[in-house]
Amino acid sequence: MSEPNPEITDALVAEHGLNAEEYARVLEILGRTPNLVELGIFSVMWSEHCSYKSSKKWLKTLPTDAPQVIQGPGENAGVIDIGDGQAAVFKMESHNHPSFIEPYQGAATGVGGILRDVFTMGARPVANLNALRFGDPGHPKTRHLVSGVVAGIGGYGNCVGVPTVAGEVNFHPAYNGNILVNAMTVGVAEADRIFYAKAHGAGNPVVYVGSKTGRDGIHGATMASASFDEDSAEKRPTVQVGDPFTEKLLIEACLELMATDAVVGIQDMGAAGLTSSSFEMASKGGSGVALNLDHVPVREDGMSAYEIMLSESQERMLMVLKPGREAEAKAIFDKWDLDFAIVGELTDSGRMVIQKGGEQVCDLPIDPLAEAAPEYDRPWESTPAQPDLTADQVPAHDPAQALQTLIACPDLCSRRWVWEQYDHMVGADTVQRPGGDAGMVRVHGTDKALAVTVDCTPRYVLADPVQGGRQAVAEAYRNITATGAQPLAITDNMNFGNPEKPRVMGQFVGACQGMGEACRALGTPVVSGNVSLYNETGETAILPTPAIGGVGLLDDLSKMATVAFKADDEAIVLIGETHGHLGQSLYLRELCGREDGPPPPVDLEAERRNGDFVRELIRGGWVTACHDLSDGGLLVALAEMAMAGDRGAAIQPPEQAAPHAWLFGEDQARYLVTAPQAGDILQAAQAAGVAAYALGRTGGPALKLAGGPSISLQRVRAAHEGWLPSFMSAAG
Amino acid sequence: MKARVHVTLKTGVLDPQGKAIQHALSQLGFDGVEGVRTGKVFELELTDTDQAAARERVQQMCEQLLANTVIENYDIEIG
Amino acid sequence: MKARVHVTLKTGVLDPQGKAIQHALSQLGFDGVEGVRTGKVFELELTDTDQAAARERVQQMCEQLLANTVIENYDIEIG
Amino acid sequence: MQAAVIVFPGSNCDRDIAVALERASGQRPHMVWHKDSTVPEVDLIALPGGFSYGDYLRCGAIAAHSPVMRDVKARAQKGTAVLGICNGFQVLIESGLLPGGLLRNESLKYICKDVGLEVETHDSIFTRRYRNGQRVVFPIAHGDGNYFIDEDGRRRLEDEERIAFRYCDAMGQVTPEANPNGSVANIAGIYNRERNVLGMMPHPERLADPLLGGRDGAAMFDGLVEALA
Ligand SMILES: Nc1ncnc2c1ncn2[C@@H]1O[C@H](COP(=O)(O)OP(=O)(O)O)[C@@H](O)[C@H]1O
Ligand SMILES: [Mg+2]
Repeated sequence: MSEPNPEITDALVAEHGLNAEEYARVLEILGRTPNLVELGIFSVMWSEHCSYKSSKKWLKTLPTDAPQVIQGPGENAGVIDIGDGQAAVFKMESHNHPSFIEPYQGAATGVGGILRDVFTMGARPVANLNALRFGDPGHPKTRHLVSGVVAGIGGYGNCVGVPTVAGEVNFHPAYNGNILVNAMTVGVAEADRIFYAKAHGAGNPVVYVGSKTGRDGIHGATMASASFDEDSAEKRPTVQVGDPFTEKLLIEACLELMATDAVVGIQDMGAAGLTSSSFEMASKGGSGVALNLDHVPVREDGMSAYEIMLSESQERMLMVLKPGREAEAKAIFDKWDLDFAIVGELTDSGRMVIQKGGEQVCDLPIDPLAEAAPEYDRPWESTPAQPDLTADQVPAHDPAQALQTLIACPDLCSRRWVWEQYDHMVGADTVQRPGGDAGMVRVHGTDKALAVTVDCTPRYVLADPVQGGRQAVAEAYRNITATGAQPLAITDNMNFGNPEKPRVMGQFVGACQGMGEACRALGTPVVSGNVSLYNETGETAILPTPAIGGVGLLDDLSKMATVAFKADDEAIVLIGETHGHLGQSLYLRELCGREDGPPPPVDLEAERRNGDFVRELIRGGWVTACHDLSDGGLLVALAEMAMAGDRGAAIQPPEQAAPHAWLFGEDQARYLVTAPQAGDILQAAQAAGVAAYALGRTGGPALKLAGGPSISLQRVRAAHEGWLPSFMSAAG
Repeated sequence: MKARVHVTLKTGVLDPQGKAIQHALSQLGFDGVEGVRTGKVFELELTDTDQAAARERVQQMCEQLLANTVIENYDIEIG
Repeated sequence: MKARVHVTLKTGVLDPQGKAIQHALSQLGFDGVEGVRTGKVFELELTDTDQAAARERVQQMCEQLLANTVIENYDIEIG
Repeated sequence: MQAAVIVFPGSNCDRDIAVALERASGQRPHMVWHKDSTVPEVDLIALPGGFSYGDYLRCGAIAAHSPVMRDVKARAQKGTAVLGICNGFQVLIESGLLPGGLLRNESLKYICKDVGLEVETHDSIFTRRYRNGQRVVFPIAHGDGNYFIDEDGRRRLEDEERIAFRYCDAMGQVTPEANPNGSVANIAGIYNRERNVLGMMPHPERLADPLLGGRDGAAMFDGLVEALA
C-alpha cells in the first residue's frame, strides 16, 4: 500500500497547528515542501506540548541547581540524591483534556504516562500522587467527572502496584469546562545507574518494546486522517485506552534489562509517540536515526506511516541497545510476553530517515528542527493588586458554626472517599497514609523515608500570581517539614489558560517569579515539570494553577511526626505569627460568599526559619504531633489534629485578637505542635527568633474555646466525613 | 417486556481484556483464535407494553448510562 | 468464522452491578425497570471452517476458561 | 519454615508477602515463576495479592491456568500448606481448591482500608496464634472481594468449621454495616476441608510491622513458622 500523499494546502498546514511564520521556517529548513508525514512530525515537535514555545523563556528563570540535584529539567524526570548511593526520581504531568473527554481512561493513561517517565530512568516507582481540580459541585457534569477520574487513577495505579499516597482535590466553577488532572510519580534508583534519553553510536539497534501501535490519539489532524479511510462510517475515537497490566510487565521487563549493561538510551513513547521519542533520543545524542516502519508492531491493518509516527498508543518504549545485545534483551521481553522489535538503527547522518513499504516516507534534519523550534516572548500584563481587606471589614460569625461549615465545605472536607479507592499501602512501605500532611514511603529495606506532597492554592494565584506562586512552594515545604523530613526539591505542573492573552500570560510570568523566589529561599530547586496551557472554554479560563509536587527526605524513621494528637493533657503550641489575614480565605468564601482581598503574603525568611525550627523540634524528640496551617486557618488545623487523634482540646485565643480573624485567617509559615509541656518549646522558639504561642491543651470530647463555645468533635467529624460521600451518592 | 443491550468497544479502541483472553486461550492450546473482543450485555425487565416506546426509552438509557459513547457502541434487542 | 459467547450469572447469584444499574436508572427517572442482569459477551474470530467442530471447541473454551460454571452460565452462537 | 511465593504476571504483593515471611522465619522464600512446572519442596506455598493478568476476564481466572498451578493443586491435595491472599484467594477459588466465587464489591468500587475481622476458627496452622472470637485488624484492598456461596455451601462451611475470618465492627460484632463488600455472611476467609489451604481477601502481610500501623498480621506468620518448623 503506498502512502497517501495529499497536496499540502494552507488549510492542511493550519490544521496541523502551524502558523504561517512557523510554516515558512519549515520550508526554509527543508528547502522543499514537506510531505504529509513530515508535516505531521513538525506539527507535533513544534506543538506547545512538546516545544514549550510560550513558556520556555520563563521556565528558564527557575532555579534548578543545588548540591542534591543529580539531574534537573530536560530529561524524562528529575533526579535527586537521597544518600547511601540512592536517588529519588520524580515528575508530575497533566492529562487535563483527555480526562474531560473520557474521565476514566483520561486519568488512567495520565498515571500510566507519568509512571513511564520515571521507570524509563531506571527507577522503581514507589509512590503516586494526584492533584485534581473539578468544577462547581452543582454543575451537572462534576459528579460524573469526579467519579470517573478517581476510578481511573485507582484503576491504573492499583493494578501496577504503586501506592497512591497523597494528592489534593479542589472544586471551583472556573474548572467547569476544563478540569485538571495532574499525576505525579516518585521512584527510587541507584544513583550511579540512572538511564537517560540519549542515543549515540552509529549502527546501534533501535528497539521498540511494549504494546502494539494502534490509531489511538491521533489528533491535530482529523481531516487528514479521515481522508484515509473513506469507508469508515464511524468517527474514529481519539481516546487512548490504558492497559495497566501491560505497564506492570513493562516496568518489570525494563528494570530487568536495565540491570544488565545492554542499554545505551531509553525513552518512553508519550505524547507524539514514536516521533518525539526517536527525535529526542537522536537529538540529545547528536545522532541520526533510520527507522523502518514495516517492523513496528501494529494492532490494526493498513496503518500509514503518518498514523504510526503520530499514534499515542500507550505502554510503549523505545530504546537503543549496544550492538550484539539484541538476543539477550529479546529473551527478557519474551519472558514477560511483550512485543519486541528492532525498528531501525542509529546513523551518523544527523537526519531522521523513515522507510515504509520500500518507500522513503520522511527525511528530516534533526538538529535544525530541534533548534529552530519556535520560542515566543508573549506579551503579558501583571495582575492588578487587590485592595486591602481588614478584619473589621469582614463579618464575624459564631466560631462553632463557622468551623462546622468550613470543615464540611468541598475544599476542606475529608478526601477519604477518594483515597480509599486507591491502594495506598501496596509495597508495605507506606509509613504515612493519605490524610496527613505528606504521604510517606519508606525507602525499601532502609530506615529512611521519602515525604511527598502536592500543593497549590489557585485562588491565591489568581488574586496575586507572585504571592500565589510563592505560597504553593511554601505549602509543599511545610507539608514535608511537618513530618520531620527535609524538603529537597520540587516538580511542577503549570496549568493555565490561553497564553496568547496578556492577562493569562501575566499570571504565568508572576507565578514563575514567585515560585523561583520561594525555591531559592527554601533550598528546593525545580528538577522537572510540565506545562498545560489553553485550559480555557469560551471566555472562561481556569484559575491559574501551578501545582507543586514536593519531595523530602527523613533520614531516621524513628523521628517521624504525624498530625494526630497522641495523648490527653498535652500542651498545644502555635508556631509562627498570626495576623488574622482574611483576604482570599475560605472563611471569606464559604461564610461570606466573597472571593476578594489580597492573598496572605508569604514571608520566605519566616518560612525558612520556622520550618527549620519545627524540623529541629521533631528531630530532637520534643514534639508528639505536628501539623501545618493552611486552608481554613488555625481552628481547622486544630480540628484535623483532634479528629486524627480522636481527642479534643481546650484553647485560649489572645484577648486582644478579633476571634474570627484569629481563628480562620490564613497567615502563612505556621504550624501546630503538641508536647507534654509548652515551656521548653517556647524558650527554644524565643532563642531561635521564632514566634510561638501556648494555645491550650489536648483532651476531652470537644474543642473548647475559652469564654466561647464548645464544639463536639463527633459533630465536626460527621460533617467533615459526610460531605463527599453524600455528594457522590446523590442523584444525577 | 424484556430488552437486551449489547455494549461493545468501537473499532480501533484497544481492548486489553480481549488481548489477555486471546493469549490465555492460545496458552491453553486452543489454536486458530485470531481475535477476541469483549463486551457487556444487559438484560432489562421492563413494564412497557409498547415495543417502539420501549426501544426509544432503552436507547435513552444507553446514551445516558449503559454505554460510554465516547468509546463504545450499543445495540438494542427488544422482546 | 465468528463465535459469540454470552456469559451471565446464574439465577440466585447476586449481581451487584445489575442492582446498581437498576438503582441508577430509577434515579435518572426511568420508571418501570423491574430488573437488570449484567453479563459479558466475547466475540471470537476463529480459523475453523466446520461449524459443529467450532461449537465443540468453543464449548471447551467456556468450560475451561471463559465461564466460571460455579456461578455463571454460558451460551454460544456460531456464524 | 521454607516458603515459596508464586509470581504471576501482574502480581504486586509478592515482595510484601516475601518480606513478612522472611521476617517471621528468618528464611528467604523461593520466588517461583508462573511458567515453571514445579514448585520446590517447601512447607508453605503463598499466592500473593495483585492483579494477575490485569484481573481481565475474572480475577484469578487466567492465573489459575498457569503451568505452575497444576503442581500447586497437587501439593495442596497432598497436604502442603497453601495461603492465598486477595488475588491469591481469587486464584484458589478459580482453580477449584476453595468453593464459591468472588464478585464485584457491592459498592462497585475498589476499597483500600483497615477492617476489623473476627477470628472464627483458630484451629489451623494459619490462625493458631489467635483466639476464637478475637478481633484483629487487617487492611483490605480489592475491587472484587464480594464472596458468594449458595445456602448449602455456606452451611457446609459452617458445619465443618471452615470459616477463618468474618468482617466485624469495632465492638467485634459481625453486622451488615461491618461488611465492606457484600460478602455472604460477612465471610472474609475460608479453609478447605483439611484446613491446609486458606484463602482470604484481607492482607495480614500489610500489618505485620508496627511502622505500618499495626502488628495483628504478624501472628499469622509466626504461627505458621511454629507449626511448620
Ligand atoms: N486526590 C487525592 N489522592 C490522595 N490523597 C489525597 C487526595 N486529595 C487529598 N488527599 C490527601 O488528603 C489530605 C488532605 O489534603 P489537603 O487538604 O490538600 O492537605 P494539605 O492542606 O495539608 O495540603 C492529604 O493527606 C492529602 O494527601
Ligand atoms: Mg498540610
